[in-house]
Amino acid sequence: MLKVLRDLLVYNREFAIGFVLTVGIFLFALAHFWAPMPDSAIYLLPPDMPPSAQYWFGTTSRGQDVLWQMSSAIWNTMLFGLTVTVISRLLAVIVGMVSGYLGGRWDQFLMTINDTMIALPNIPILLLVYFVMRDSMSWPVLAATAALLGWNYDARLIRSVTLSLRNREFTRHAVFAGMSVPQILVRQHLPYVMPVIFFTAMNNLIWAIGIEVTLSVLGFSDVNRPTIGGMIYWANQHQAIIAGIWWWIAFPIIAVVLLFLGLFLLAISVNEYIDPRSRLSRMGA
Amino acid sequence: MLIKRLAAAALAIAAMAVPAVAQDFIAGIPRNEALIIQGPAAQNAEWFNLWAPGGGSTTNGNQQLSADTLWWINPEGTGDAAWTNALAADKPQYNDDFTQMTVKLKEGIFWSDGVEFTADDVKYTVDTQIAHPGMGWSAPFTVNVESVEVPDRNTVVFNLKEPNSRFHTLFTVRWNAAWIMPKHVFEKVEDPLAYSANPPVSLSAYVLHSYDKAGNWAIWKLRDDWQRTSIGMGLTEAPEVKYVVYRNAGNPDARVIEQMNHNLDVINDIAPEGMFTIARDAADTTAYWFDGFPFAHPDPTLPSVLFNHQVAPFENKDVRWALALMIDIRAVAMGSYRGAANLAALSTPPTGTSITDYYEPMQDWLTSFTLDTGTRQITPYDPTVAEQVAALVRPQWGDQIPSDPEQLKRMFGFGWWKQDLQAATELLQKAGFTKNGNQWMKPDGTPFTIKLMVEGDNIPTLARAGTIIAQQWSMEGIQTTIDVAGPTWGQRLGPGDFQVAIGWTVETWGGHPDLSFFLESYHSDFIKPLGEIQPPRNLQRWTDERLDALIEANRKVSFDSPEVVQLGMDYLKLAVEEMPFIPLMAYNKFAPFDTTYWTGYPSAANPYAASGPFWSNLRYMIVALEANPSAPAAQ
Amino acid sequence: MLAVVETKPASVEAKPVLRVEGLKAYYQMNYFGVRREVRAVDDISLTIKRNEIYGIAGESSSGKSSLIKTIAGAITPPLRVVEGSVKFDFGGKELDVYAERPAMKAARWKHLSYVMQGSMNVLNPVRKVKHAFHDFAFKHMGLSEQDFRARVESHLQRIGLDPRVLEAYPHQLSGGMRQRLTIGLATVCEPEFIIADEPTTALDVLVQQDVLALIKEVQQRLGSSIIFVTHDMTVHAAIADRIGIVYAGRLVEEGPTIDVFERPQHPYTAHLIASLPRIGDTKKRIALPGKPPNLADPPSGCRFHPRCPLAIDKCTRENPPLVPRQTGRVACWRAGEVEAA
Amino acid sequence: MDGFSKYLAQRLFQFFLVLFLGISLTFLITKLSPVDPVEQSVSLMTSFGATDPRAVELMREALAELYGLQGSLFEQYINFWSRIIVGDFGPSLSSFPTPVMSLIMAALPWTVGLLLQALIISWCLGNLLGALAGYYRSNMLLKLSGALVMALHPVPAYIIGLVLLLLFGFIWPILPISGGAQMNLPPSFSFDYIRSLILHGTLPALTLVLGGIGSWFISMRSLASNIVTDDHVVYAELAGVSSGKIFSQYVARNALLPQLTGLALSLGGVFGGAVITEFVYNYPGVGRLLIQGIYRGDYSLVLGVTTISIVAVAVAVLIIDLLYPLIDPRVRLG
Repeated sequence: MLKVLRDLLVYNREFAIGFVLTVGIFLFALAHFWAPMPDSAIYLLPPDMPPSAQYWFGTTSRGQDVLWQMSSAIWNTMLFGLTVTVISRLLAVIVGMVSGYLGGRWDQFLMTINDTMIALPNIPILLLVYFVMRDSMSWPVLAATAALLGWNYDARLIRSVTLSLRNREFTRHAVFAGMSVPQILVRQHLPYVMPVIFFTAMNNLIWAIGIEVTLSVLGFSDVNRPTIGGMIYWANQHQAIIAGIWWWIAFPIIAVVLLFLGLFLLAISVNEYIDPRSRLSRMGA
Repeated sequence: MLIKRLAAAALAIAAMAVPAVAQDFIAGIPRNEALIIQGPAAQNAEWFNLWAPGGGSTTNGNQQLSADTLWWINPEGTGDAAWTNALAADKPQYNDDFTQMTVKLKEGIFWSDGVEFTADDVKYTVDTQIAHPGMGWSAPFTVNVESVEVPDRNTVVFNLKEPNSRFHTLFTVRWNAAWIMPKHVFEKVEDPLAYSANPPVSLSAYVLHSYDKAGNWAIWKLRDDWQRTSIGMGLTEAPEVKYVVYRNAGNPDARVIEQMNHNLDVINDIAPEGMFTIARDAADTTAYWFDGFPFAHPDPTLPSVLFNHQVAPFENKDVRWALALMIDIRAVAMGSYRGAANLAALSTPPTGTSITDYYEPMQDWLTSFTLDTGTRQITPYDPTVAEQVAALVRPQWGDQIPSDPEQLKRMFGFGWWKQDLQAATELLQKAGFTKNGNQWMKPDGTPFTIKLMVEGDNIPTLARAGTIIAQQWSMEGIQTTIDVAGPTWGQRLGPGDFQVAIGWTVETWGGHPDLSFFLESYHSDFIKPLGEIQPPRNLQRWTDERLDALIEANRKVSFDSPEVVQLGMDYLKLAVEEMPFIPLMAYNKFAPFDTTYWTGYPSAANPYAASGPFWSNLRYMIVALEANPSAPAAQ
Repeated sequence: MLAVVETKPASVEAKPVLRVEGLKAYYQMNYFGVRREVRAVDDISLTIKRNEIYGIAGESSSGKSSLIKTIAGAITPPLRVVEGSVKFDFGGKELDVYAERPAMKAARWKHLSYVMQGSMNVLNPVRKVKHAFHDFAFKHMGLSEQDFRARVESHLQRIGLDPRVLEAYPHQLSGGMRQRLTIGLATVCEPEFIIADEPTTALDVLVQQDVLALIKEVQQRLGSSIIFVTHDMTVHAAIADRIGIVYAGRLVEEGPTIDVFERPQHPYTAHLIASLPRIGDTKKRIALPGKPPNLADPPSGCRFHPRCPLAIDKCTRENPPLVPRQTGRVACWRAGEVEAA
Repeated sequence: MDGFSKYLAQRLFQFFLVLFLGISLTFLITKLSPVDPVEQSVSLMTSFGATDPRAVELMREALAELYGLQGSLFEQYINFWSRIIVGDFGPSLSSFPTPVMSLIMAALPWTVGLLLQALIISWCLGNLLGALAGYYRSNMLLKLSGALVMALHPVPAYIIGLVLLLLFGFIWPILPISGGAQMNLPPSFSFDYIRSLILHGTLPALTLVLGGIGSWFISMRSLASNIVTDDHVVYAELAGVSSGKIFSQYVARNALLPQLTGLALSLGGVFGGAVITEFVYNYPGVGRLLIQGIYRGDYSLVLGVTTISIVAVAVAVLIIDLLYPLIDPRVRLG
């Protein structure tokens, strides 16, 4: 595993850039555990200070250091986003592959559920769930709700890939060789599905961050907890863009973009590494 | 090559998309004849029935410009000047035991369709609403009115079910009131609740010109016969504003931009930072309530820290006082309004007439007020808070901040409670609390934590105030978390689904010292058990025998009696002693005016009308505005 | 039954249509720290005459497919030409595949066409067949739309396809029809040279016969040259005029089909032929031990020596050159002794 | 044909099942909402005037009866279905007594007009750029525009909207930043009105396009770069077919087909509105209606909007499933 990582780092420029970006931002986010002040405290610093040697990314109109706010915000937002992505990927992969491989009644049953979920409008449902849960709506619950809404389209995609693999030669071989269904799915088919998972994961992560920001901007989130959406919410409350406090919004957005690019580069390079087709084409025949 | 061709095509499309000429801002209406006011996003744009549920508080100009009723109070005014007889020719006349009210109406007032306004319209308004329980003022009429008589076409006599010296307030506009219905229109309608009243018949100087079906704007036009209205009769010259445009100008950022682009003359409210931006970038073309910092217009409402008296330990006065003394009000003023707050120690907003009636006379009492902390007596009042806040904002605003303490008191408030952590500790100990490390423990040994509910988005300055107070309490050992309730805020206050909240349960006439506006509902008769909905406005569910006695006494004195002020002071002293909620400040609204096209807006120096565009009083501002002679020529 | 077709005498025309000289094409990879050089085509020279069918035989991963792709100029990195040249002669004009790419591109389909391996999927599944003909051939024919359509239809009829297939989508056709179609597509411009990569693999036996007959017929009518690759020796026997045997990236034997089949000079060739089934033959086929070598690290000397029953010491050290012998060429130190074995 | 009828029947059954489940679920969730429309109206009516507590009680009772909120949840549910069958969502609670349906119908043209053009532009542009980037993998210009699209992709719509608003409303004020059309201009097919529609729609549409292009770009690029290695593309290249033709007829065309399903789904989603964009630009569409409905506790309105959205998506999925065999010749019904 370490060797693979080293090889990827040394020999794949995209991976190296992606890795540096992602790890860099991860470390930056991790740093919030050592922040010199609690991330919910306000007016401990002079407000509205532009970026300077003392406050690298400036301070907010609430007297907070943008640097440390961002650190916490990225951590919390990524935690949310990745939770959504991981849960929804698991659901999509399981439903998609089982549905595609088993077919028949299972397929019909699962795809009916799937199609029902596809037809549900995300934002209204999330808002409604927030209203119902209100105080007990912690971020993990929100993440779970978002995950439940965010897997269905990709499950269809994965199903179609699995469907095409079902009739391939190697699947028949595996069946004759006495492999069980989970074994076939995991060992034989998963590598083909992996690229789909990576790419849908990227879109899903962006979608999840978008959900977080949307709910925050509309004021439906826990504003005590610094997140990217929470920072935008507060900046908005203080009319930061109009008042010229651009650093309050610009730096978090830049961080999100960099993180996204990092993850994207990681996804395409890792994808290339494990994609059976591109591996075959590399080997020659 | 393919790519190059595509890029060229994209550029060509983009070039075509760039608008050749920008359009006029309003089609067909000269900009210099129109006053543009921030309006709501009306969902029910084609509905102009003011008497259906919710209809009376629409803010698209309908009630502000076309409705009228018997009397008006200018919330910014003082003394007799604050009172206006509108449709009524005189003040209300009660009989001795306040069971009958007689009103004389003005003559020569006409509806915009040419039908004359008479006493029959007033009677019809009351009778129809009693007959239709869903209508807006049906409930108060049903409770109060036995019958309405019309002895002649200009006289109305209300026979009341029981004595009520404040019955006339139903017809007295501060924000709004029971509007008079056009009898000749509604009597042809089968169901007055289902009637859209589109187009509305106007009883005031302006009439509907056109409106957006999508609810983004409504345009009102000066009536040709504007003189045949209660407001027009009082004018010597025709109003210069020919059109009033209520437009939904979008989010706060868009509002600021629109005003700086001269597309929005009157803003209802924006964040302090937006206000400061306008003051910085567009000072030459903008007017404010105060001619400089703090700019804001104080509404006669009193944002406070509300305690739920039915939730332990907030029934304990010592706990409430301890929490009050933990607050550093300077930080709250800076944190909520960036210093631009009008602080209030008394339970009435420091605006309008209450300054001369209550705040100034009671300063000595406040300064000498002593509080028993259990171990000693303290005098917690600090009359120098205004100067302290001024010192904090002077680095940013410099010369705009005067040094005269009297002026500062008008800007920043008369005084507040000094932060006194030692006294707070003593009070909590007196209440049986103990301190474990930096954590206060309740008498039962569990940690004392607080959930502080704020609204959030729509009232951002108060959410900020709540946040800073929560932080101060937390630092002193009472873990306090902010609970942003959003649109459920109002609904959670009702059934008492909160511990502590930022909200307001005190609103006053502003232009009249009578406190019955809110005080009537504070009577213990109306207290509900937790979970049941408490009628507005005693949302803190405060009960006190002394309070009941005050309210009962107030019911028996006439609206204009000097006793009203005396009872008001008694109430205010009681509220200081008991600290049922912690008054913070007036609800300051940042409502800048664009002076490019219009001048003569009301201000602290000339408070002839309310400035909030959602207040019906605004009509008195509109007819008083003067066209700016140096406005850009008509397009 | 093995039907060895009587071959026509080798053409005596002066100029060969294809000249491959010293061609080396390697997969060169530097991937995740693994530096690999796979010598898929290792110093191969051959010529193909006009009106000739030349078959290339060999096991899978012997490099035969890489060879034909290199000849066709259809290689993408990491497969690169390291040395040597591939030159066509179309109408007296010499064309170097790797030196004159634009001219080469213009010549494609007009002079040189290609039948791909797995040609089941070579037609765009979402477009009708007629579009493929139009895209591939129209510009080369210089005809009006109507005349072009008529030409294509008559061409299809001649190879036994109903012209209505033009209006069909590929998936609506059977495998045999699709293969006929690709051959039709490859021959519609009457090119001088056709490259065919495993043209009959993946077809069932009856269809295979059919397709082989078709290729032969078309070639004879047009007088084109064909180079094709397959591992199936029966196909070589059926249509090839000459065959070349490729082992581990090298040409080990070449000669007229009948000679190679009847008197194989190289032990590997002998083995390939011996492993063909014959009717009435009850003798058990002897499987050749071992696997084709790893081309990234080929054996020294003669690359066949680890599996060769006749290998001697010299074979392990020295690489035998491809030298003329009898009617063809062979690269074996013990070439003469094969027949005896 | 028998096969098709069977498929159709099965597909229709599934369609109705999806509608039933989705709408029932939404009904339940809306009913669980703690936002009480009666309280909302009461507080609206009492927040500005002098209030007699006894009068408030009366008002509360009257409103509950008026809004038709009595009866058990099950009764309300049955009642709801019997009305919904004929497209009646009852009166809006916050805009009483205007029917929910007429509120939605008033907002729908705005949303559909805006989203349709934005969606189609971003779909075309995203797919075009994605396919180009997937095919011409070494072109610098494409790499650059790809990087731009990728960098824009994670920026929240709210920020894009706000920045555009600032750019074209303030710094270079050439476009209207609020509303759907010029004030005091009656809707008509006149040049002025249409120009005003276009001007007002430009910034919201641009926001949606910039925000939406990324996901189409990403999926299209990966689809296209897979297809590039397919036999039929390699073969066409060997045949000397021009690269433009290969791109359009062999790569983009094939990669576009799966994207059609996504387009259909998004088209269905149009009926739910673009909440954030409409919020920023104050655009009088369904998204703004929905947010207002939620703020005001108007669950008949929220239910109406979500139901229409569910029906629209389900219909879009059904249509694309039925049409797909016609669009993609590879898919045969069986």
